[in-house]
Amino acid sequence: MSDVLLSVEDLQTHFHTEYGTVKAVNGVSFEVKRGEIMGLVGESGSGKSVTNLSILRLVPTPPGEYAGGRIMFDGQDLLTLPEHTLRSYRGNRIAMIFQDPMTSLTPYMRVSRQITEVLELHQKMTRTQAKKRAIELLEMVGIPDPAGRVDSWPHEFSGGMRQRVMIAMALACRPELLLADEPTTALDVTIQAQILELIRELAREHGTAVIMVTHDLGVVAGIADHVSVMYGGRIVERAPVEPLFANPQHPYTKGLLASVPRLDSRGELTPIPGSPPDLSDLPPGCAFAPRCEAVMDKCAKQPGWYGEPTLGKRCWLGEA
Amino acid sequence: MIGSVLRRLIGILPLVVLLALVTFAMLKLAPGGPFDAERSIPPEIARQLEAKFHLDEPFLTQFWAYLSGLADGSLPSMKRPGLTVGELIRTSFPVSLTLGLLAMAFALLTGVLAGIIGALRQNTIWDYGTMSLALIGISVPNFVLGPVLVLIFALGLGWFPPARWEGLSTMVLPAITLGAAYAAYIARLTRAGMLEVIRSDFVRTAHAKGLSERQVVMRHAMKGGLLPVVTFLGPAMARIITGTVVIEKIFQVPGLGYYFVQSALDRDYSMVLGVVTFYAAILMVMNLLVDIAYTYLDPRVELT
Amino acid sequence: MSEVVQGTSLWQDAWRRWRRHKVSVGSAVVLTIIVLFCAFGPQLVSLIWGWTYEQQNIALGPSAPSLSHPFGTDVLGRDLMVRTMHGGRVSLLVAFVATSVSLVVGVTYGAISGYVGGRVDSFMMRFVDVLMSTPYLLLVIVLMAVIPPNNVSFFGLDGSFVLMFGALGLVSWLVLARIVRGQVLSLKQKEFVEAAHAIGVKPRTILFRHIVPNTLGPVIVYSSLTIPSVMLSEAFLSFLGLGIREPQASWGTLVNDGSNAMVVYPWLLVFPGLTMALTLFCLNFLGDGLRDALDPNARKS
Amino acid sequence: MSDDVLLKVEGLKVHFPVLSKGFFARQVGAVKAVDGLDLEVRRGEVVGLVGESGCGKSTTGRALLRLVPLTGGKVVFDGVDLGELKGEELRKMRRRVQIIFQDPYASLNPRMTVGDIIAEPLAAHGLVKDAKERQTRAQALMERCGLDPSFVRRYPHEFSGGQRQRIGIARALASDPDFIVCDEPISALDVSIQAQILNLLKELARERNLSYVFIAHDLSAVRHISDRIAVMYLGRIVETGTFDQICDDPKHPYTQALVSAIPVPDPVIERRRKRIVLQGDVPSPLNPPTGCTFHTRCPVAREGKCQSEAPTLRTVNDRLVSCHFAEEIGDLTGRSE
Repeated sequence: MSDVLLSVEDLQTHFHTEYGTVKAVNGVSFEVKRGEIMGLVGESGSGKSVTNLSILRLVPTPPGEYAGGRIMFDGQDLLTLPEHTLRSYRGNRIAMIFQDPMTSLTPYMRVSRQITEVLELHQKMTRTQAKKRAIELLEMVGIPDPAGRVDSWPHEFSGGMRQRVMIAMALACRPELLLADEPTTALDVTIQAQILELIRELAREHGTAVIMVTHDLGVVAGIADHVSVMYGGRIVERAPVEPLFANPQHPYTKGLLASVPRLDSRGELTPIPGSPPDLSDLPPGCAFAPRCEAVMDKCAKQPGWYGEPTLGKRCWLGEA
Repeated sequence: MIGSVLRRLIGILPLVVLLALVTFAMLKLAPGGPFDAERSIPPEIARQLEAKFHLDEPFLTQFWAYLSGLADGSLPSMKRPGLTVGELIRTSFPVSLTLGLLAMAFALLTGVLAGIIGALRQNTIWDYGTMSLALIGISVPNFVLGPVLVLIFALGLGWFPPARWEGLSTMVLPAITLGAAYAAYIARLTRAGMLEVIRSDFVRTAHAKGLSERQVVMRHAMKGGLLPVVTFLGPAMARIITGTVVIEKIFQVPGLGYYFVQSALDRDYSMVLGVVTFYAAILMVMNLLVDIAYTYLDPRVELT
Repeated sequence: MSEVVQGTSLWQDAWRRWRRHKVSVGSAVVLTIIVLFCAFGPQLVSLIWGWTYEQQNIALGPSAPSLSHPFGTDVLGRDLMVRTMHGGRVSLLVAFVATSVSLVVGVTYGAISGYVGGRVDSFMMRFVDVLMSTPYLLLVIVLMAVIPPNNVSFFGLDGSFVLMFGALGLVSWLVLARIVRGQVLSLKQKEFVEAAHAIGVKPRTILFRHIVPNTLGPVIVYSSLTIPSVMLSEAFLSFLGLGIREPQASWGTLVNDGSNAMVVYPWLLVFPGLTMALTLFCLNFLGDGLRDALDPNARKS
Repeated sequence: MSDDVLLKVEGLKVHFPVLSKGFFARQVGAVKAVDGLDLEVRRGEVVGLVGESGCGKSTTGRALLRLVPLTGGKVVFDGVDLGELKGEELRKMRRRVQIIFQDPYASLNPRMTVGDIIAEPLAAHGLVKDAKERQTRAQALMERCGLDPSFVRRYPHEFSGGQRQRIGIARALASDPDFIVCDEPISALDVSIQAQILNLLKELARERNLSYVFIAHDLSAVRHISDRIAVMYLGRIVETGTFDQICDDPKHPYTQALVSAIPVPDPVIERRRKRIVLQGDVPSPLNPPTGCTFHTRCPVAREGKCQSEAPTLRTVNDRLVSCHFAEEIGDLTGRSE
């Protein structure tokens, strides 16, 4: 259980736009072990989704550019892998599910075909074998009457059902790593509960490692083993889930936890002042400094990583 | 599905009759009649002619006589003795249809190809090249392009005959001339449509599955990218039909469009009415076919 | 109170974006030159050489381009450059007026359909659908063929002009009506329009302050693309001998004459044809640039 | 908060007709967005209205201002039946009733300056005749809502999402209303900005003795601002009560499921919690189920009464619940307390 499946080292993903270079991911490092669920938390524009997309090299280039770093997956650097080898990983050893199940399925293709094409591609199944397996997969993700519904069009399913189809498609080849990009943000809470339950169960059952990208601290608390908090294109804090919530170290994590409304308490909310940073115009130092209550002179310089790789923060506080 | 098609087909009939009525009313309301110009006709013969073509009867009776004549094609021409509308359409429409279909095939083939190249190689020399060509294609009117093509390829290089309609080699220049603008338009539509689809979430999903670029485009992107082109086919049919009028004039092709303009100028009421009605019917059926194609391409759309 | 900061409106934003679109700006310059060439050229030519567009010189006949006749002369010995300028005036005028007609009809129709909504909208849009699926240009051909232009006159303009304005304007409003209707329909549901209702703004003010200004972008873009298409239709009718009549000329009639004589006197086709193609080219590029500048999708959110 | 009722809604219905396609459109059905809703808001009270997408909560908010036509029922504001008002009367009434929208991008006219947007209610109701004076008032409102007043001539696209929402709030305050409908005002904002807006709204309510109906899909956000919470399902209220009653001791099976589904940012609690995972999806409001609209997904629905008879809101343990068996079902998560 302790061997590292994925290790991202100093990843830099930039976008070249007419307003300047946007450093969406600006030196991100983390590790994911086999069978582990890692929560990647951050607000919109913190770079969490781009980090996720970068792992499978799905960021369109141009305008995107992988400006540096390594993504080691099972001993291979995914960033330097030739395109056709990378394709044999995609959907096979590493699968992905996306935020909006309404737009993430091809509307012009039957559900059966969208599932069977992965199986035919990576598992070299025949069409009939693949179809049989597709029905099993739909059953596994809890779609009622899978044999009768396998040939439906995506628009004939509800949002929650489509997300189940996405999950069935992603798990078709029993991937070692599942990248989930805000898979429940577009869904209602009662449906979100269904989907989270499903991902949790299936990941445990198959021993799949999961990177769960989300902005919802509640979702992370319920599902993750380990959490990385992102701000302004960098990971600012990393810890196992319980210490992170019980004893947050970085001022941003602290601020976020104090500002999020929660069902089980009615205390006053303490908002973080100001607004998230403009990624095309980041300050040279700590990106959170302009909003930080504990800001010091040192913060004008970029802080280094303080602590162990899997438990620590990027902050000057407590450094000296 | 079959029920909807039948309903639509039945719905076409009143529209065609309505259009015929409008055309007929327009012809009747315009000052001057079909035989005014020929002063030499003695009043007696003029009366006979008028009786033959029901010109002396009340408006609706007249219209009914024309309509029933059109239905079985027996309506006689006013200016070409011995010729009926049915015969004219039978002999000349296949020519126009061939020309139109060839032009459309040319437009779709080159347009879709150029559009896809432009979209997949966005902001490269390929993209700029094809799109500049497309803009030129839209900007050069076909009655300028036609003579220029004739000057170069027929009179200059001698590859094709300059005019007439006698075999495949004579069809090349007219079809290209007619199709060029549509090819250009289709190229732009395809490019825009493909670009939009390529950026969509489901194409990203397809890439995440490990499909190759070609598989992603052919299986997942193509259908959606071509939908705007299919939508354009309806109006394009209408304009290709009117477009043949000019091409037939330039290349002296004995098609229906050519006779239509002649009949309009000659005030040959029965011919004008016949051709307009016929074209309207053809066009509406074509539009129905386009709509059917659309429901096939996009399962979310139902035929209404 | 501190210094008030001036904001940048969306129009200023669009203007800045358009100016970066070099080809579009270039097209605007070329178009201006063509318009000036057509508008003031004839006077200039008559000052320098004394030619007018209808002045014949049968003795000279068709002559190749020369210093005194830069575009050459036609079979009747008329100076082709003045005729091209004159044809341009006619073509541009027809295109401009017919587009204005289509603008008025299309915007009004589309706005009513979208604003009233419900069954009225559904009926009005079905009507547009039906018209779109008819070969209406055939009807225009019939119309132009059967109405003697002499019977129509409008502020001393030739009857064929007036017919042309009306006929072309009345067939090119359909797409515009659809666009405006779509815009109005989506604006009506935008929260800022709901907010205006909620604030208690008067309906008329809502229409003119909140809805109309926000439809202008697409309307401008589309009309800039209607101008070349109307111009083509005019030329198409004139080419068939149904539009502008002698001794008046438009680019369509000049090209028609030219194509009849192109084997022997190619300049008769080349000069008017090129001028027209160049104009259409610039208009299309201008429209493209405007679309890029005004398209809300291209805007950074 | 006082006891006098500012807004009273009785049996509110809002149905949207569905037209057939074709030349002569016929009505072929109706989306029953709101279908028999009762609600009371007292002066100075904040009522949270919670439900999942498609339950009709936003339509309810709009119906309270009569921004959508009412199909049935009554909306009585300060003794005046809004359903009876027409034209100018209705327009004048809107000075006292305002709304703040969800989408900070779509709710501001992109072609007007911020000053003009905020000052528009002042002009519309003739409250301030002088244009210069209106701009000064707009600047004061901007300042109160946490915006730099020197940006009064800027345009909405030059602001961030949170700032735009502040502009929307300033506009709603301009005509000095008594009652504001807040239609998911924080759900489109960044997590770290939500608390700022929530606190601002809370302060303003206290400071100006405002009443809100605060619409949200997120029960935890509502809890922080509301005095009372109403839970909606398929066009009806299924339960209303104080925040403690709803969040800590819900009675209706739907409320219980909703509360149990909301994640809490605390892994220790999360691991211990038992969830009620509802099966299936929300039925279409085009064709809602007979009887109790929740019976198709209800874990404790019983044959007979639940399918045939629609429950009404009735008092159970000091709160209103619309469930036939509210007293019997108890706590479905099986907590011992």
